[in-house]
Amino acid sequence: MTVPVVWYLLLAAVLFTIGTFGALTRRNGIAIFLSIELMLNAANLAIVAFSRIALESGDLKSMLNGQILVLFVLAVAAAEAAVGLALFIAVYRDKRTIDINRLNLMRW
Amino acid sequence: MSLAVFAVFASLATISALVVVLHRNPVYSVMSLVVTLVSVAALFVLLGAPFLGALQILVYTGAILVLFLFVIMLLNVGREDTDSGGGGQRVVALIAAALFGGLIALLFWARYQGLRVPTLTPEAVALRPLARELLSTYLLPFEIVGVLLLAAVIAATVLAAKNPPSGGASSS
Amino acid sequence: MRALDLLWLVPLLPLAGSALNALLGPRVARPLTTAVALGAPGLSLAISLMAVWTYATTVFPLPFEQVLYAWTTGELSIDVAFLLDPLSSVMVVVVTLVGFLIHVYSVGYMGDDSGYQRYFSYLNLFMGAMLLLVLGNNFLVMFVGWEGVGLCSYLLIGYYYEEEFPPYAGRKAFIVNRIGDFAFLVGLFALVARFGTLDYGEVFAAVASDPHGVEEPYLLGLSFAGFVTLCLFIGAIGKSAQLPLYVWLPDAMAGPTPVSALIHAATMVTAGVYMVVRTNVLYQLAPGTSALVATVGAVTALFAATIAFAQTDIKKVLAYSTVSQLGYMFLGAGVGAYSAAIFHLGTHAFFKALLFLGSGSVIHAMSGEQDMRRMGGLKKALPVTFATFAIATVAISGIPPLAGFFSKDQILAGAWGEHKVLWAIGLVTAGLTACYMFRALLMTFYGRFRGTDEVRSHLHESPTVMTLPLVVLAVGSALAGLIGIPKLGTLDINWFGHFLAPVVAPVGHAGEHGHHASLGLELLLMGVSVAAAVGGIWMAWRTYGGERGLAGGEAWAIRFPTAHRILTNKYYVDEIYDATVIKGTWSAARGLFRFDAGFIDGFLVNGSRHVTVAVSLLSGFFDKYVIDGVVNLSGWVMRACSRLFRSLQTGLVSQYALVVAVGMLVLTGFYLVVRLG
Amino acid sequence: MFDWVQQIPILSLICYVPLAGAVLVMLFMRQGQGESIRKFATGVALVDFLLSVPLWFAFDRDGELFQFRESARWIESLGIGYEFGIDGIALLLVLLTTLLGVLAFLSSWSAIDVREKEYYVFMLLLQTGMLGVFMAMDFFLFYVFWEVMLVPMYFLIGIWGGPRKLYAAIKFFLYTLVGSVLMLLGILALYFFNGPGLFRYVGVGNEKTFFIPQFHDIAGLIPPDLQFWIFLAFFVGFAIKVPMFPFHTWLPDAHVEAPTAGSVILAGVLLKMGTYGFVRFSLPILPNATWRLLPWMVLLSIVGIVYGALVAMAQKDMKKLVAYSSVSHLGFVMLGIFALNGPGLSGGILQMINHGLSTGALFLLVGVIYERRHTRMIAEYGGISAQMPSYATIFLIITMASIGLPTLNGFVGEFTILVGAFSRNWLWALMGAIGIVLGAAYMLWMYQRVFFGPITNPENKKLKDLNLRELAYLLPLVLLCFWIGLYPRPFFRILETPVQHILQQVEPHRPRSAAAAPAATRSGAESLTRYDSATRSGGAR
Repeated sequence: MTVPVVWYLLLAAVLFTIGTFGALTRRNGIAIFLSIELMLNAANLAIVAFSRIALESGDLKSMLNGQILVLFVLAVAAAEAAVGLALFIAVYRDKRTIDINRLNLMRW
Repeated sequence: MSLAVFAVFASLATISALVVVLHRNPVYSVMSLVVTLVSVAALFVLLGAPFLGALQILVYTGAILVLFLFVIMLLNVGREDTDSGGGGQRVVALIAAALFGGLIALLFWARYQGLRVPTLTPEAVALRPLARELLSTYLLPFEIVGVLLLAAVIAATVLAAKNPPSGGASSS
Repeated sequence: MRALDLLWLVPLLPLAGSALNALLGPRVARPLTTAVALGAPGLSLAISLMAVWTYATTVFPLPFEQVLYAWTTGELSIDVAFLLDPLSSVMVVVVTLVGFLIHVYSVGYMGDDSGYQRYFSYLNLFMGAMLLLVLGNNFLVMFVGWEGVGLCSYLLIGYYYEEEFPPYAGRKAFIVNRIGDFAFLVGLFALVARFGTLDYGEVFAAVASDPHGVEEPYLLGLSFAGFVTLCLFIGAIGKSAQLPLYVWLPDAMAGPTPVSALIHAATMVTAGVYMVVRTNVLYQLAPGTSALVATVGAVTALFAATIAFAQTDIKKVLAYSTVSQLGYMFLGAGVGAYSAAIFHLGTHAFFKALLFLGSGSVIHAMSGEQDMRRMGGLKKALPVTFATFAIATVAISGIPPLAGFFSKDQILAGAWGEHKVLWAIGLVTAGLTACYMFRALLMTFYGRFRGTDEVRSHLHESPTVMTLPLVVLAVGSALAGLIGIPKLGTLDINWFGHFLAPVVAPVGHAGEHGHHASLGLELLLMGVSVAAAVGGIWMAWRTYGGERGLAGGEAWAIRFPTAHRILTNKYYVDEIYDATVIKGTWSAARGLFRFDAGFIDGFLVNGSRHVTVAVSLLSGFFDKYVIDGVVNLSGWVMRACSRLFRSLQTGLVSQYALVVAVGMLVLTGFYLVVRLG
Repeated sequence: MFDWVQQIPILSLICYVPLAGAVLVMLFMRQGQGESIRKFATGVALVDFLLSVPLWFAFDRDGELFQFRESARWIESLGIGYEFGIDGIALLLVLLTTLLGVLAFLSSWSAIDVREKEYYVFMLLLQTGMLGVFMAMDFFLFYVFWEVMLVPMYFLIGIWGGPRKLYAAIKFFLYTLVGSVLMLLGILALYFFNGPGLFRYVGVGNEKTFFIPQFHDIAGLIPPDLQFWIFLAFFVGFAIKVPMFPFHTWLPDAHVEAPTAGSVILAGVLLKMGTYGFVRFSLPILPNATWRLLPWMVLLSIVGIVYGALVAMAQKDMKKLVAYSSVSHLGFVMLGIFALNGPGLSGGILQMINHGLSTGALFLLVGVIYERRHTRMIAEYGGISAQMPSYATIFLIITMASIGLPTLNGFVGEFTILVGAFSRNWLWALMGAIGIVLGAAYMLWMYQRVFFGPITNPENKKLKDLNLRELAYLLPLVLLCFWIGLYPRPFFRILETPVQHILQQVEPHRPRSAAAAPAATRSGAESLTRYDSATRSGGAR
């Protein structure tokens, strides 16, 4: 009994929803980051699921394309995390907080 | 059997994801994100991408989240006092996120319901084709990602250094 | 190489001298500065004399044009070019000759001044600009010189910039002139718009070929000629200090005295007269404007002459006298006696420059004192100055055979032919002129010395470098009139008039105006004007002559207190301008600034903030968001939007993110509807 | 001799040299090396200027409208191309930009002492942005550069500005952003109209493109009411940049708060983008709307001239005074452009350059004493002519240039503009010429208060005259002022072809009723039209 692929997709949607909610409601900058990682991961899950579908309708190469895309997303996520966290450290050093509601210099 | 495995990891991922976004203490959030990511890694394996699953655990849980933990400890940020933007914001966010998720889910469901895929053959799961593809067709993007990571490392170092050598843009 | 081919050097040399002195700066030795300062106008005097001689001795001289280069291109094609015709010949000789003499005089007068090099740099610049003005072959070059002399006037009036008043006077001169220039420019635009050129030759040829065309109604109920001449005349009013724009000239006496002599008596202020005569083709076709020119000239002449009576500052007397004499020239130009106007311009340049330089010599001797009430009896201490000053005074009073008589008489004769009232005003003015000029002469040189002993001990005749120009000018004042002896019956030795005739030839039907009085009438008019002058001198002698000193004048003041007060205050014209034009401009400026800061910026732009604040107070609930979020224009837009949108600009990242998410949601929904629905 | 210019992508080179310089500064210079950073950055600007000079010689006055073309594919699916090219108008503006760039850099040496590295990086970026705007022949590319330029300027004001810098910077940014968003809408409307059409307007049906000459070609096909709306959208974008009354209030704030070099660039180049927009886009692409809105444009220009001059008179701050004088001068430029005839247009365009030179110089001059005394209040000065004679002389020359004294550049522009305006409607010229009188009043009044009179403030006794570096960045401007004033022919010559092109675009759409000047009587009107026809044929001369 194999799992219908759509379930993976649904799970991805759920995870993405949760991540979105977190990114929208959290005030701690790092927590927002975590939520974004969650969203990225949900997207990854969906991509892998799609690549699985692609294998059935196409060839091996289509599937590999999907997986390689996930690979790149992983790398970009790593880079993003590094730079983002460094930014928070810099901001924290200046403002003694990473509560994004207090980082409102751009407020009009 | 795979259905059961899927059920276990899917629920695990969902529950821990909820903890990630709901828990006030960021340390807990990170820890439960670890659980989520491991669960998703398992699902990767189930989907016939064992290499990605392994990578997920190594890179995400092994490297990125540890970095998160370090930073949280370093900055010693505690619990949040209140929710951002008050209740209204929360409700709107919830509705928006749920609607969005629901819409996507609807889309997926409408398109792929009932699609079943057979069990994978060993050659589909083999690592060699992936490696060959990555290092031939995708060689240039691969290298660019490498440069990107290097740039990120340099940027992070510069930004986080106490007295940035190239100016106080970050510390006005 | 003909001297004519060097014509372009005439204005260029002084300009180069000016630049050279400005660049050398005060560091170089004085003699070098002096050499440059005198060499440039000296050379240009020599060249211009040779050129004019060549020109005047040609049998049938055609106007000589010399194109330097094309200034613009395409549709509006204007050249930088020079023109030597009889009119500019006269002007160039007057300007270079008087100018050079005043340069020489200045070497003595300004010898001790710390700004020596700056002074000569400006003065050379002035010479260059003035020569451009008179030598240009189109209106644009004339305008360049016109503005250039205005600039030099501004700089030289404000020469003593460390004091309060001179810079103010300089600025006043410049701005009042600008008002005139504004009209001048409009006149030029009209010319360009109609003819597409500013070249004298082309414009006048076009006018002369179609005199009726320019007499048809054009703008504001005026004919084309009327409109253009009116505009140009307003320009001339500004430059030549006529009513109602004369106010800057008396204040311009704040500059060094040689400057007053050169710029504010002999040359620059006469530019307006030159311009009117230069464009006489148009004026002849615009009888209305010509009448206006004559009227303004006559009224100004009388008006300024009366003010001159109440002045005690020797330079102010001369200044008002200049205004008055310029009025005379306009009277001449207005009644069509163009060559007489130019003739008077030339003779006036000699004797008025001489008067100013003489007064400078007096002031020099009096250690800077300019008030005639503290002078008196200077005849003995300053013999050369006295002699030359006296010659000039007689000349301006119109006593034959000195220069002033001939030129003034021709103007009066012209006025007689045009309108008897103009003639009467001219005659009265002639009498008044003789009277107040002799008043000045008597107060300064006769009677007892009324200054302090300190000053008396320093009294001295000026050095040769200053008296020499006085003598040369005195010779000129005495003899210059002889080149233009008016036609008396069949005796026609008016060399000057014949020389100028081609330039002022009658155009179209205007030619019929030629009126030649009979010999008897001519002699009668001469006699009357001489009588008026003698009468004026007699009045002055009665009041100020002998040992009377100031008593005579004071007696007049006591007998007519109101008149005296009005005259002393110069008819309150300055005060009236202050209260109306200047105050008006100022309140407009301040008001508009307040409008700008208050209404446009404050109300419309920043006001959006206040509006939103007010609205938020009303709605109460949204206070926080509005005050925080909406400050400027964006607030305006937001107020119109919904509650959700207003809270967008809170600076809260999570809210921004929310908006992004909602947007994403909408897009996805849209996609779904399109694809599935 | 300058043939080689045609062989290489000279425009791209000029445009990106500053960018390359910025990258090099960013990568290889450290914050502390102020000296070497400023020398290097100035060197880059100088190289850029030297590169742009051959354009002047290599440009064929009688040749193609757009020269030095560069064309490359970019985003083909949307019809966006990388198109560079300049006509005479853009050539002058490019030269102005590179020249003012060098001078602004030189002036910054002593004025900027904090965060020099970022300052020079932003200045170099700004150069690239401005040059790109003038060179772009693709609407999309144009818009990209237009926006790129905003960011460095925002930071220049916001970081190195005066006390109210944040307010001024945000005001500047929002104002211009509002304008450029509307402009983008206008661009898109044209884009779609050229293609399939938009709303109820059936398009021309051409292939999708942002290529600007293409829009010039379809100018006649755009329906009048669509033209009207696009014109309004462009108008807001450009009028804010110009700035035209009543969109000008960002200007005084931005000028007063910006550092000297920022003011120079702002006044010298940025404002020209608005007027450039009008002559490049509004007029030739939307001729019908141009004629329709002509009276309003002229009204706003004239109000700007008089209003700017009067408000300038009431200022106590030198920079603010110069800023308002810019409003007045740009009013002249707009008046000339909307006179819609040869003299008016070429005068207006030349006046853009003139204003860049003389107002740029004025800001540099104000910067000189600001550096010495740290105040720009007129009342703080007085009598400094004695202390700083060379400074006073140069200031006087520039003042005279600014108030339009003949033999200096301002006169050439004002004269030709007013000649053009008079040919269109004599009343316009009359009203505009009032600005000349008022201009003399406020400039000379400021000059008198600053330079003349006794020295009242002992601080001013210690003032030092110009040093060599200051002379080096002021003298070129003085010389150029004289050059344009004495011999403007080369400038008019280079503008001939572009001006004729604009007139050819605009003239055919001229409504019959507007042919005569309304207030002129019959014969006057006749003569004006007579000259107008001469004007048109005169182009062939």
